[in-house]
Parts: sequence; structure tokens; C-alpha cells
Amino acid sequence: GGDDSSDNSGTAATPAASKLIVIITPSPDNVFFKAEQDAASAQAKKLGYETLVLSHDDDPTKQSQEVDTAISRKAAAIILDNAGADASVTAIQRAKDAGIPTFLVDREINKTGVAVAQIVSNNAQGAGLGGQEFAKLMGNKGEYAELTGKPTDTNAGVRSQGYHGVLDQFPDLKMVAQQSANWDQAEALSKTQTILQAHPNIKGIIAGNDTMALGAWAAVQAAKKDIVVVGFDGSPDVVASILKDGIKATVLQPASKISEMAVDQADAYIKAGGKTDQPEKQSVDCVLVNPDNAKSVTDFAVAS
Amino acid sequence: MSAGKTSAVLEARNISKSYGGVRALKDVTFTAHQGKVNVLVGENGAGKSTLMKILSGSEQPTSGEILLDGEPVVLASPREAMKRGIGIIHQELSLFPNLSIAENMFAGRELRRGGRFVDSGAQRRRTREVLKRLGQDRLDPGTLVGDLPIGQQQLVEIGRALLEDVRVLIMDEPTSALSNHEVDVLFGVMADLRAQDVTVIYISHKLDEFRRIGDWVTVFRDGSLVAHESMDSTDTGWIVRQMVGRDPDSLYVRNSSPVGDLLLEARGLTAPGFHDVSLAVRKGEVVGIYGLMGAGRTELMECLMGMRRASAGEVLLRGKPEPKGTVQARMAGGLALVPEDRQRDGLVQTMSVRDNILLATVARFTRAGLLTGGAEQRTADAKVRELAIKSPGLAATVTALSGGNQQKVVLARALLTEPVVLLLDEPTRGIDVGAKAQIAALMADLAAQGFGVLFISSELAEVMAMADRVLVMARGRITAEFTAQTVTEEALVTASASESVLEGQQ
Amino acid sequence: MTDTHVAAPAKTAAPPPDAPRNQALARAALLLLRGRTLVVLVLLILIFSAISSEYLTQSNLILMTKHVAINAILAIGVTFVILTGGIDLSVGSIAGLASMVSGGLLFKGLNVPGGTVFFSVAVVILIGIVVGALVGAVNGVLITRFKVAPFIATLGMLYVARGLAQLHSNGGTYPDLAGSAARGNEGFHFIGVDSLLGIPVAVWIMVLVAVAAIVVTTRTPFGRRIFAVGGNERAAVLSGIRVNRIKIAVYVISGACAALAGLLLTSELGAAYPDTATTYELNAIAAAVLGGTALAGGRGTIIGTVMGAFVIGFLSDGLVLVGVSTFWQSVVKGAVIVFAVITEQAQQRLQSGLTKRTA
Amino acid sequence: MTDTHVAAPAKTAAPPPDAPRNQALARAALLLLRGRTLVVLVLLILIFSAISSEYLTQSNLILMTKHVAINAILAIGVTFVILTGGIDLSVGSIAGLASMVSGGLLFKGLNVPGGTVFFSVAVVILIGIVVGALVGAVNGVLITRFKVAPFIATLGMLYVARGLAQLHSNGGTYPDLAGSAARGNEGFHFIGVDSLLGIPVAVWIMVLVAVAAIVVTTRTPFGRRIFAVGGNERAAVLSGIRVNRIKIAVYVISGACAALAGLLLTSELGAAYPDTATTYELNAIAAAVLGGTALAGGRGTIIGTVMGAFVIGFLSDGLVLVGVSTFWQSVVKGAVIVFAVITEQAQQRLQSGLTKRTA
Ligand SMILES: Nc1ncnc2c1ncn2[C@@H]1O[C@H](COP(=O)(O)OP(=O)(O)OP(=O)(O)O)[C@@H](O)[C@H]1O
Ligand SMILES: Nc1ncnc2c1ncn2[C@@H]1O[C@H](COP(=O)(O)OP(=O)(O)OP(=O)(O)O)[C@@H](O)[C@H]1O
Ligand SMILES: O[C@@H]1[C@H](O)[C@H](O)CO[C@H]1O
Ligand SMILES: [Mg+2]
Ligand SMILES: [Mg+2]
Repeated sequence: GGDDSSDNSGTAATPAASKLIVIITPSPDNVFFKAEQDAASAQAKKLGYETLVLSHDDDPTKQSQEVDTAISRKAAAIILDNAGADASVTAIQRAKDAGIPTFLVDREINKTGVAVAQIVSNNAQGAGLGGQEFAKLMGNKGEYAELTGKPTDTNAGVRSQGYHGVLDQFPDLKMVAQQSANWDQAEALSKTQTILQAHPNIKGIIAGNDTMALGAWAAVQAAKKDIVVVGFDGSPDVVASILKDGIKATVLQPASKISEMAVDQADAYIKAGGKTDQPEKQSVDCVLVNPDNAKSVTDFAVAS
Repeated sequence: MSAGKTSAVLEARNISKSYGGVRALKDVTFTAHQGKVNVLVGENGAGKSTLMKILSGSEQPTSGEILLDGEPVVLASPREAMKRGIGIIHQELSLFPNLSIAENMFAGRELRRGGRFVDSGAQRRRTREVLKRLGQDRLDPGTLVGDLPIGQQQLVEIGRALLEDVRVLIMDEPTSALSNHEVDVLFGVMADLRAQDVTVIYISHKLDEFRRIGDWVTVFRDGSLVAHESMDSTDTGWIVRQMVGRDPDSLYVRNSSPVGDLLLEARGLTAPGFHDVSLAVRKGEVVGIYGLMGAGRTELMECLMGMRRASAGEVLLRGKPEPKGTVQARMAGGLALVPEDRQRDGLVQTMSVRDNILLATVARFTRAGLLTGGAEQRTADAKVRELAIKSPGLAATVTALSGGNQQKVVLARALLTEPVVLLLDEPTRGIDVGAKAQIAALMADLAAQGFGVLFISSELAEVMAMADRVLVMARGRITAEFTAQTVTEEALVTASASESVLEGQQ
Repeated sequence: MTDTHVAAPAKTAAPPPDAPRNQALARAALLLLRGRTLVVLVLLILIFSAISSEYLTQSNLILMTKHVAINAILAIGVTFVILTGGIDLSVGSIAGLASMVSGGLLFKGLNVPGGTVFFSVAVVILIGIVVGALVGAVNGVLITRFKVAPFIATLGMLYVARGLAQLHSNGGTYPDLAGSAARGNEGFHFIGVDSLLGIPVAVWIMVLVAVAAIVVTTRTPFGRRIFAVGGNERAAVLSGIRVNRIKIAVYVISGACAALAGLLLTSELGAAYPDTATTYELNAIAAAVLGGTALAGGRGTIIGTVMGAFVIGFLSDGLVLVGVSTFWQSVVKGAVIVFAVITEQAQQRLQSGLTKRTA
Repeated sequence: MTDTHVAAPAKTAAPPPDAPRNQALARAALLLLRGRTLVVLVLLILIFSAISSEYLTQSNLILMTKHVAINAILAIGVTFVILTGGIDLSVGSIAGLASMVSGGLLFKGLNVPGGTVFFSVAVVILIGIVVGALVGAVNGVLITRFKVAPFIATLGMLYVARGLAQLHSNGGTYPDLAGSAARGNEGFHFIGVDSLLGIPVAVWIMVLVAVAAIVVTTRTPFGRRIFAVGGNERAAVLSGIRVNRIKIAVYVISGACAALAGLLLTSELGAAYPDTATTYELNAIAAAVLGGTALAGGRGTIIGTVMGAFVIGFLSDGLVLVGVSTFWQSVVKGAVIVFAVITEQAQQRLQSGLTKRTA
């Protein structure tokens, strides 16, 4: 059946003329990734590209097969929020070997020179902000718990380190429990509930992202306790909670902006015939969101 | 035939066996004579199969010992018994429905080619030979066993045992699903085996049958061995007396009720397996269907009961057509079926005796939608007493019952539906003489109460003794009809062989 | 009716004289073993409370029971299916779909010509459960009318229902289910968050579901027929049981239970997202089998299933509570599940005597 | 061979006179239906290539086949287990564990007293497969000696093996498996990345495994006994078949296949991470059942399983290639799996005639 002559096949016949940008992210049931997808897709369409939006559900194998598909479809570029800092390298290399540039967003990989760009928010800086705010909210003392992200995601580690870089300086701040909730809301709820049982005196919970913060907050509300919860992402749901005096703070990552940057750079790269004037590693600073500025936050951006 | 001088090959000494609270065997000492056909008889649940399972390694005795050639042996598994030359044909078929006949015959001891691979060609050849020896020349060794009617399955099971080089061959009711012709063939084979000095242990409930072949007869009652004699010195009456402890005069009770209105009628009924069958059963009538294995009788019964869809024809109940053809509709119309294969179609093996008995009528025992344990218990208990079902208790799982008693459980269930016409597919298969008489009496009794009975039998004597009217089926057609007055053995055999059907078509 | 002709020895029906004693013994042993899931549970509680004094507090027991509730309700539904010899892999996805449907109705209402309608919480919950039951009915029809193997039909539904859940919001989350007085749809938190007499409503619901399921399975003709279908389908047919209806019914029950569990989870979380209850099917089936339900059908109890859910839940929570690392949690959980069943098997062997049917 | 004349009654065993024609018809229909998985596959290919001209290119076919290889190898192993009437839920986890063990040996070697040892790639692969086989053996022993239901034993192992995989690296990834000439362990990419004669090595391996499995199942006594055990276990015991040995063997085979699949995946990714192949068990079982293997045991073919894996793989890849949204992918995948089996069921019904055993 390859004899039909839609413009689809016409495009594919000449790779240089490909107008397809493949966007691959984790599951969009985290609004963060949804924002990422939407922003990238909108920007690409604005620049006149077709898009193929895929989700790898944090499975590097699925991601690898999706990259293969991008190669098969002779995509012009791949925008990728990857499924594992190490386990993604080969797939990206394969795309590169096939002449398809990859632009990473949100999460880094443990190798340079494979992707054209790695545009991430400055997780260390952001975690520093979050840690400081958390310490302040706790009054620099008391028991707290930490919910960490998926162990295979570098961001999980970087943020945890960032938090502890601040929190460990306060001798009276004591971490009594640390559990991974795999970025997942329901898991965070259940684990927080149990942690609160084991440590009834907990005064604060610091979470590696906002979905986990929301889960933790549901547990806190159910327990009718007065506990400080801080997240990371700046997702609309958490911002809304901050405005209602629920969750106390989050660290906003400019997700939409990062996606747009990646698409813009991809476009420039394609138009320049495979050249970029940007450094590979780029980081965008994060912004602390608390009741003071929460009103001005919309869709992963702070109106200045 | 004479038992003559014999030596013991296989002996069971002081064997007892208990299942939980049930003592299936009580201190049994049994001897199998070398190169002879040793017949075992006894009522259902007497312990015959249990002893055979012990002698073939699939069950372990609670106490006692087994001697082979005078040496004590431990038969820890069927494999070990087999290694010592003891083979068995089980009462409940143990075949692989998903494998071909040839593969069934050689399962576990495949013929090899190049040491490593199955030589399926050779297996098929040898299977064909064995099938021929059993009179089944036409059977393709490649046929799936699950597709065979139960009688042919039993022949496959027999064939398996014949393939082995056994010194002792145990046959636990091998002929329960066979008709006279196959039984004759099998007896020929047994005579050959005896000539080769193979020891045969043979269990059967068919008195007239085993008297022809047996050298020794051993009688079991209630888990004990009550008699052991050479066949010559016994007669049928003696055997029955030993078994049931009373005189065997009126074994079969014939129905003699006046015949009334039409209850069940089939007109031109056709489905895979039978063709254009018309029959009628009236009030107060016991009708038998005789035929050979594979004649299509089971299919006919299943179709009447609504388990198979008819491609043509109609069924009338009490004069009214019943067009739905579902089991529920036929049951509501007053039919109930006791199936031929109780393991496959009759029993819910995971359920208790009580729940099996009540299964078809369970909705009757409710108050405000909830089951009332008391009424259930009473009803089931009454049926158990009425049919003299031997069971460790109503709550016991039904698989703990002996084969014959399992059959009675299925019968009890059918009776509870208060059928207008009771359909019985080989109701006496695997049932002891006492119970057979009971079933005959029951059929007569039902007829007397104004019910109709339609039953299948492959035993000439039985069908002649019990039926008011006999229909003969061959190759899916009714080939003859007799009344109790006109029926003769020869006429039945001729009609069932029925080359005439074939010729009539061409 | 026929004792006239044959004087059959009716006394043979009585057990041999020494039976009562042996039977009593066997029954005692059985009772002990039947409680094995309970024994494992007690063991777990003893071990964890030795490690942490917080384990055996009233509040933690209540919390753990609440966590158990969701899996127990899923597992009760699945037990109905397994008793007929089927399997339901779609319960996690059904929970997710029901969550999205009800969550959507609360969050954004229903678009009708001329505006948006909001339903009361009770109606929203009802709709969620009906959706679950309908999906279950589709499973049942595929399995009975189209003869699709239950594993495949419900595996397919696992994907389909999950996909529909995602499509419902285009992948997004319904973040706020509090409703508003103006819309008349406040109070969804009642089922998942609130308590009655100090016990979470979710636990009350689990108790209700369990009691209803026990009554249905043990005290109704329908229940008896479920066991018959699972024990021997052909025999059930011949006994006049409408096997297809029974089968469809159990998948409907399973779907409804799954939806209910999904709604509890959603209420507790205060948000509906399409991945709700992903992979929960395995835990639900594990609870049933742990509790002694035979996957071949025909054997099992609701109370066993509930116990199985307690073992799994008390174990998982205990591991988190005492601070075992995620990785060891996985190892220990797997090992305990197997261990608990090794003891269950001992029971089965005793129960069914030595002649096991394997056909 | 039976033209010699026999007495009349024996002929009754022969089919009725009109049977030959009917049988020939039935056989033709059966043949057509047996190819149904193939028909579904061809349909898929036709539909996708109508939508996208990229689908039916040589390079895409090769690529898709390579993707199929991993699931096919898992599914072949699982088929052995299912044929005996068992199930293996642990294959995904075993793949993950083997990946970590072999990945660890390549990345950081083995610590022995006095230093670190590195093994050649061949040895590393062998060790990975042996680990898989050993885990399979544990499954087998639990199921045979301890009478744990296969579902539970392998579900427990699903958790245990995954936990062990995570513990192996404490949750981390072994990022670089390239090895070095100095350590004599270069070349791991061969099995997952390289090609021979234009065909990926992984595909060659799949072909080898499939051919070996076909020979074993259809031509060896061991293979036939697998079918016997699955067809009627009690009869198998009574036939003197060492049922326990057969069962342990199939779990060993399944474990080894799972490990091999895990290694291929790892080689392809160039990194070993503990979540490798999570939830792959469902796809593997689905491939087997799609290919006509009966979950009750005793019925199925390796070639059917491979076809089933092709259907699933070509479908998933096709949906991605033509740009179906992730959510619709899920829906369509579920629907196609069910549809493919509806046709399979038609075959089974025809094949087994009207007397189906249901025990
Ligand atoms: N697995 C078991 N559990 C409990 N009781 C059993 C079991 N197997 C057999 N029995 C009991 O042992 C007794 C003897 O049964 P057995 O099968 O040996 O009888 P049988 O003489 O072969 O009868 P039949 O002629 O009906 O085949 C019966 O009372 C039966 O209920
Ligand atoms: N599953 C099957 N597949 C193909 N043919 C079958 C199947 N079952 C029965 N038959 C055929 O249908 C015909 C009737 O078989 P059936 O079992 O009804 O005979 P029957 O008269 O009841 O004999 P029996 O005395 O063995 O019960 C035979 O030709 C038989 O070979
Ligand atoms: O940065 C992202 C977001 O924080 C998300 O919530 C989880 O995955 C991380 O990689
Ligand atoms: Mg017997
Ligand atoms: Mg018959």
C-alpha cells in the first residue's frame, strides 16, 4: 500500500524538507509535562512544523522505540524530556547518527556531545530556594520528612541534594523519614499518611515535585494537622493551593519557556543547516512561589 | 475353566487405608494368582479401586505391606509400580484430551529416533496395531482423544496398558463404557495375555460378563475382603449373596403401569450425530434406547435436554412444542438428564455432596431471598437415605465418594427437579448389582407414579429386563423398535449393527 | 420413594464407628490452618510492633485499615470473577475511568445544549459506579457471547479503559473536587476523607461491601451458582444454571466494585487523574489468592480475600512505617506473599484429602 | 491400513457417510482460521501502510521486527510455562535482574579479595542467563515442592527480583556498558545494536530461540510431556511422567528467556537500569494467548506465540508511526488484542467440535 501519494509521503521522500518535530515526554498526567508538551507543540506549529507528541511513561525502552519511530519518520528534530539520564544516551546517539538533532528539556543526560542542547531549569539553585523557604517556614527547627522523586531521574537527586545543602546546616531541623514516592500523587498520599503515623511530631514535609506535594497535602488535611508542605514545579494546582493557604511554597520551573526555547533553537538549527550558536548545557533559573507572588503565576510563568 | 495350581505374584497383606475419617480398607489380605484372571467384585464404595490404587503405586496404604514374588516392596509412585511390571487401567479415565491417540498411548515413554527426538511415525504404527487388536481398525491414531466418545476413550486407556510389558495388569472397570462387541474383543485380548502368563486383576459389576473370563473371584464388602474362591466353585447367586448379603432373586423390577398420555415427543429431530429421529415417551412408560458405542444416543439425549441445538425437527412436551431449546426451557417443561460422563457433565467436583444434590433446585430453599440451611440439609439428607448413597457426610466433597455413589448423587439432583420425563444416559454404568436393581426399581416406581422414563443402555440383559419398549439406534438413526414382548437378543444385535441403514441410503 | 422393592442396606450410609474422633481432629487442624492468613497477619503485626511502637496504635491501625479498604473492595469484586474461573485484569483501569468520569462531573460538570449541568455528589458517585458496572458488562459479554478468554478480554479492557480515562481529560488531572454550594455538589470528601464514630467512612463502606458479598456468596442461590460455574461449567449448564448470565453478573459486580474503589481513592486524594490505580489489579488478585481463592474457580471465600488484603496492606504500610528502603520493601513484600501462600497450600492439601483432582 | 474386512459392528466407529466432505470443509475452515493471527497481522500491515508510506519500508520492517524480538523471546519462554498450565508473572523482573547483574559485571566488574575481576562479554551474557535460569528454578521449586500456585509464586518473584535488581545498584543505573580493551570486555553492543547480513543480531537470536523452541516442543519427549502435563496433570503422574521435573524445567526455560530478552534490551539501550522491562510480563502473556496458547494449558504453539508478538509489536509501532495520540494508542491496542482473539476463539470452537471439556 505504499503507492498512495499523499503529501505525507512526498515530505518523507526528501528528509531535508521534513517539517516534523517529534515531542517526547513522560506521562502528561503530571500537569508539568502537559504544559511542556502543549508549549512545545504550540511553538512548533507557530513556526510551521507538523508535530508528533508521544509519551514514554518513564520507560527508556518505550522511549528508545519512539526515537526509532522519529528516525523512521525522518523527523527534523526531537524535543525530549528523557526517561533516564544514562538509559537515554544510546537512543539519542542513534538519532544523531541518523542526522536528527535532539533538544533535551527539563532533565539532563549524563553525557555531553550527543544532544544538541540540554535546557533544564537550574535545579540546584531552585532547590536552594525551596530549602531556604522551608527552613524559614519551619522556624529553623523541628522534625520533617522528605519525599523524593523517581530514583532514576537526576532531578530527584539534584533537588534532594539542594534541599539538604540548606537544611543540614540547621542542627535543630531533623529529617525523621525519607521515602521515594516516584513522583506519584497517590503514592505520596499513602506514604505520607504512614509517615505521619510513625512520626506524629512532624512539622514539615518537603517534596521533590508538586504532584507529590499535592499527595502529601491531602494526607495532612485528612490528618487535620498543621504541617508545612513545600513542593517544586510551580504547577497551577499547587499555586492555587498556596493562594488558599494550603501548601506553603513551591519552586517554579519555567516549563513552558524551556519548551519554547528548545523549539526555537531546533528551528534555528534546522534553518542554519545543522549549526547552533548556543552552548549545549543551558540552565534557566527557578523562582520561588509563595503567597506573596502566587497571584501573578500563570501556567508555569511568573508575570513580572 | 479351572483355576488349577497357582502361585501368588502380587499380594496385599493386612492393608488398611483411611481417608480422614473414612476407612476405605480394613485389614485386607489379597492374593493375585499368576497367569490368571483375578476378578474383584463388590458394591460401590467397597474399596476395590482403593486397593488397586495402592497396588499400582498411586496411593499409599495407612498400614500393611505389599509383596511382589514373595518379597516386600514399597510402591511409592505409579512410576515405581510400572518399573516393576505393574500396569493399571483406571476406573476414572486418565487420558490427555489435548493429545492424539498415539501420543496418549506413549505419553511418558515415547518412542525415540536418534535418541533425542520422538519417533511419531513409529508411535503411530504401533498405535494402529494396538487399535486393531482392540477391533478399532478405523480409528485414526492422530485423532484428538478429547474428541472421542467415552467408549473409545476407554479403549485408548486399555490400549495404553497393552503397550506396556506388564507382568500384572490391573483393569478397574475397563468395560463400563463398552458395548458387547468391544467386550468380546477385549476378552480375547485377555485370553492372549493369560496365555503369556500375564496376571490380570479385573474389576467389574457385570456379573454375566466376568464369569466368562475369570479364574478367581474375590468379593469385597464395606472395605473388607469377604470371600476368595475359584470361579468354578461359585455361581452368580453365591457372588451376589456375598456382595450384598441377601438373595438375588428379583434383581430387575419390571414396570407394569398402564400407559397414558404423551409426555415427550420428538419429531424428525436432527443434529450432528443423529438424523431424523422421532420417538415418544408416554405417561407410565419406561423406554430404553439400545445401540452400540457411537450410535448417537448421547447426542440425542443432549439435544432433547437442550444442551445441543437441533438443526431440524421439533420436541414436544406434554403435547406442546418447546421451541426454545435451552436447558432451562426443557427443564421447566419437565425434563431432567443424568449424563453419561459424570465427571465431565455431572459433578461439581469442588462442591460438597449436599450442594451437588441441591444444585438444580437451590432456588427452592430460600426465604426472603436467602438460603435456609435447615431445609437444604433435610432435603439432601432425605435423598441420601432414599438412594442409600454411601458418603462420609453431606458436607464431604463429592470426589470423596466412590464412583457408583457419585452417580447416585447426580441422579438425586435430577430427581429433585421432579421431572415429568427422566432422561438417563447409561444410568447403571459402574454401578453395583444392588444399586442397579435399585435404579430399575426407581424407574418402575417413577412410571407407576405417572412419569415417563427414557434411558440409554449398552447392556442387552439390562435393556431387555427394564424397558417396556426398546428403540435401537445405529449410526444416528432409529433402526428398530420392540416391545418387551417382542424383543429378543438377536433382534437387538441385528438392528444395532444395522448394515441395512447404510444400504437403505444407497 | 422406592424402598418397596429392594431392601438395600441403608445403614451403609453411616460412617464407620471410629470416624467421629478422626474427623474432629481433622476439623480442628483445618480450622487452625484456615486461620493461616490470620496467623500470618498476626505475625506481621507482632514483628512490626516490636520494631516500632507506633505500629500498634489505634490511629495507625485505623489508617492502615483505611488503606486496606481500597484494595479489599477491588479484591472482593475480583473474587466473584475468580470464583467462576475467570479473571479480571481491568479493575485498575476501571477504577481510573470511574475516577475521571466522576471527577470530571464534579470539576467541570456535564455539557448539555444550553449550558453545563452539575449533579449532586450522590448522583456523581452513582454515575461512576454505573460506568464501572457497564465496563464490567462489556467484559462479560466479550467473554460469554464472543468466547474471548477472560484474561485477554480484560487485558484488552485494561488498555481500553485506561485510554478512555486519559482521553476524558486529554491526559490532564481534575485538581479540585470540592464542588461548591452554588452548584449543589459539595461533600465528595465524605467517602474518602471523613469518619463516622471514629472510623473512616471508607472502612465502613468496605465492611458493607464485604458483608453484602458474604451474604451473596454464601446465602443466596446466585452465590451457590457462582461456585458451581467455577467448579464445573458443564455440570452447571446441565443443572439449568444460566451460566452466561452468572458470568456477566460477576464481571458487572467486579466493575462496580472497582469503580467504587476508584472513587474512594479519588475522594481521598481530592483529585482525579487518569493513572489512578494503575497496576492495582495485581494486588487485588493477590489478595484473593492469598485468601485462599483458587484461580481455577469454584473455591474461595470473601472473608479470606479481605484477610488477604489486610496482609498485603499491613505489610506495605509497616515497611514504610519502620523506614525500610523502597527496594527492600519490594523484596520483603514478594517473599511474604509467597510465604503466606505456602501455609495456605498446606490447608488446601488437608482439606481436599489426598486425591486431588487435576483435570 | 485397515482394508481387511472386519465384522460389521466395528464399522460403527467410522464417521457417518457424509463425513468426508464435511470434514474436508471443516479442515479448510480450520486452516484459514489457524492463520487468523496471520490474517490480523496482514490486516494491520495493510491498514498502516495505507496511512503511512513509511510503514512498509524495508528499514521500518527491520526495525519493528527488532522491537518484536524482545517480547517474542519473553513470550516464547512464557509459552513453555503456560503449556503446562502455569503462568509466569516474573519475567519482566527477571529481565531487569539479569540486566543489572550483567550490566554491573561490565561496568564495575566483580569484587574479589585482592581486586576487581572483569569477564569477557560472552561470559557476562552467560552469567546473566544463568541468573535468570536460577530465578526460574526457584519459581519452579516453590510451585512443585511447596505447592504455591504459579500465579502467586511468580507474583512474589515479580516483587523480589525487582527489589534485588534495585538493590544491586541501590537504585542507580549502570550507564556505560561499552567495556574496554584493557579489561577484555568490549563488544556488548553486538547483541542489541549490531547487524549481520543486514538483519539485527537480536532478530537472529529471536529466530534461533524460536526454532529451538519449536523443535523442543514438537519433536522431543520433553516437549510432548509438557503438553501432557498441561492437558491432564493427574494422568501425567499416573503415566509415570516426572511432573515436577517438567514444571521446574519450564520455569527455568522461561527465566533464561527472560534474562536473554533483558540482556538484548540492555545492550540496545547501552545502559542497565533496575526498572528494565517493568510490566513486560503482560505483553508476553498476551502474545502467547493471542497466538492461540490456552491459559488452561495443553494447547498452543511457539509459532503462534511469535505471531502474537508480531501483532502486538507491529500494532504498537504502527500507532506511534502514524502519529496516533498516546491515549488512543492504548484504546486501539486493547481493542485489537480482543478482536484478534475473537477470531482465535472461532478457531478453537471449530477445532474442538461441540464436546468441549471445561473441567
Ligand atoms: N480421596 C478420598 N477421600 C475420602 N474418601 C475416599 C476417597 N477415595 C475413596 N474414598 C472412600 O473409600 C471408599 C472406597 O472407595 P473405592 O473407590 O475404593 O470403592 P470401589 O469399590 O472402587 O467402588 P465403585 O464400584 O463405586 O468404584 C468409599 O467409601 C469412598 O467414599
Ligand atoms: N467430539 C466429537 N467430535 C467428533 N465426533 C464425535 C464427537 N463426539 C461424538 N462424535 C461422534 O458422534 C457419533 C455419536 O456418538 P455418541 O457418543 O453419541 O454415541 P452413543 O450412542 O452415545 O455411544 P456411547 O455408548 O459411547 O455413549 C459417533 O459417530 C461419534 O464418533
Ligand atoms: O522536573 C520534572 C518535574 O519536577 C516533574 O514533576 C517530575 O519530573 C521532573 O523531571
Ligand atoms: Mg472403583
Ligand atoms: Mg453415549
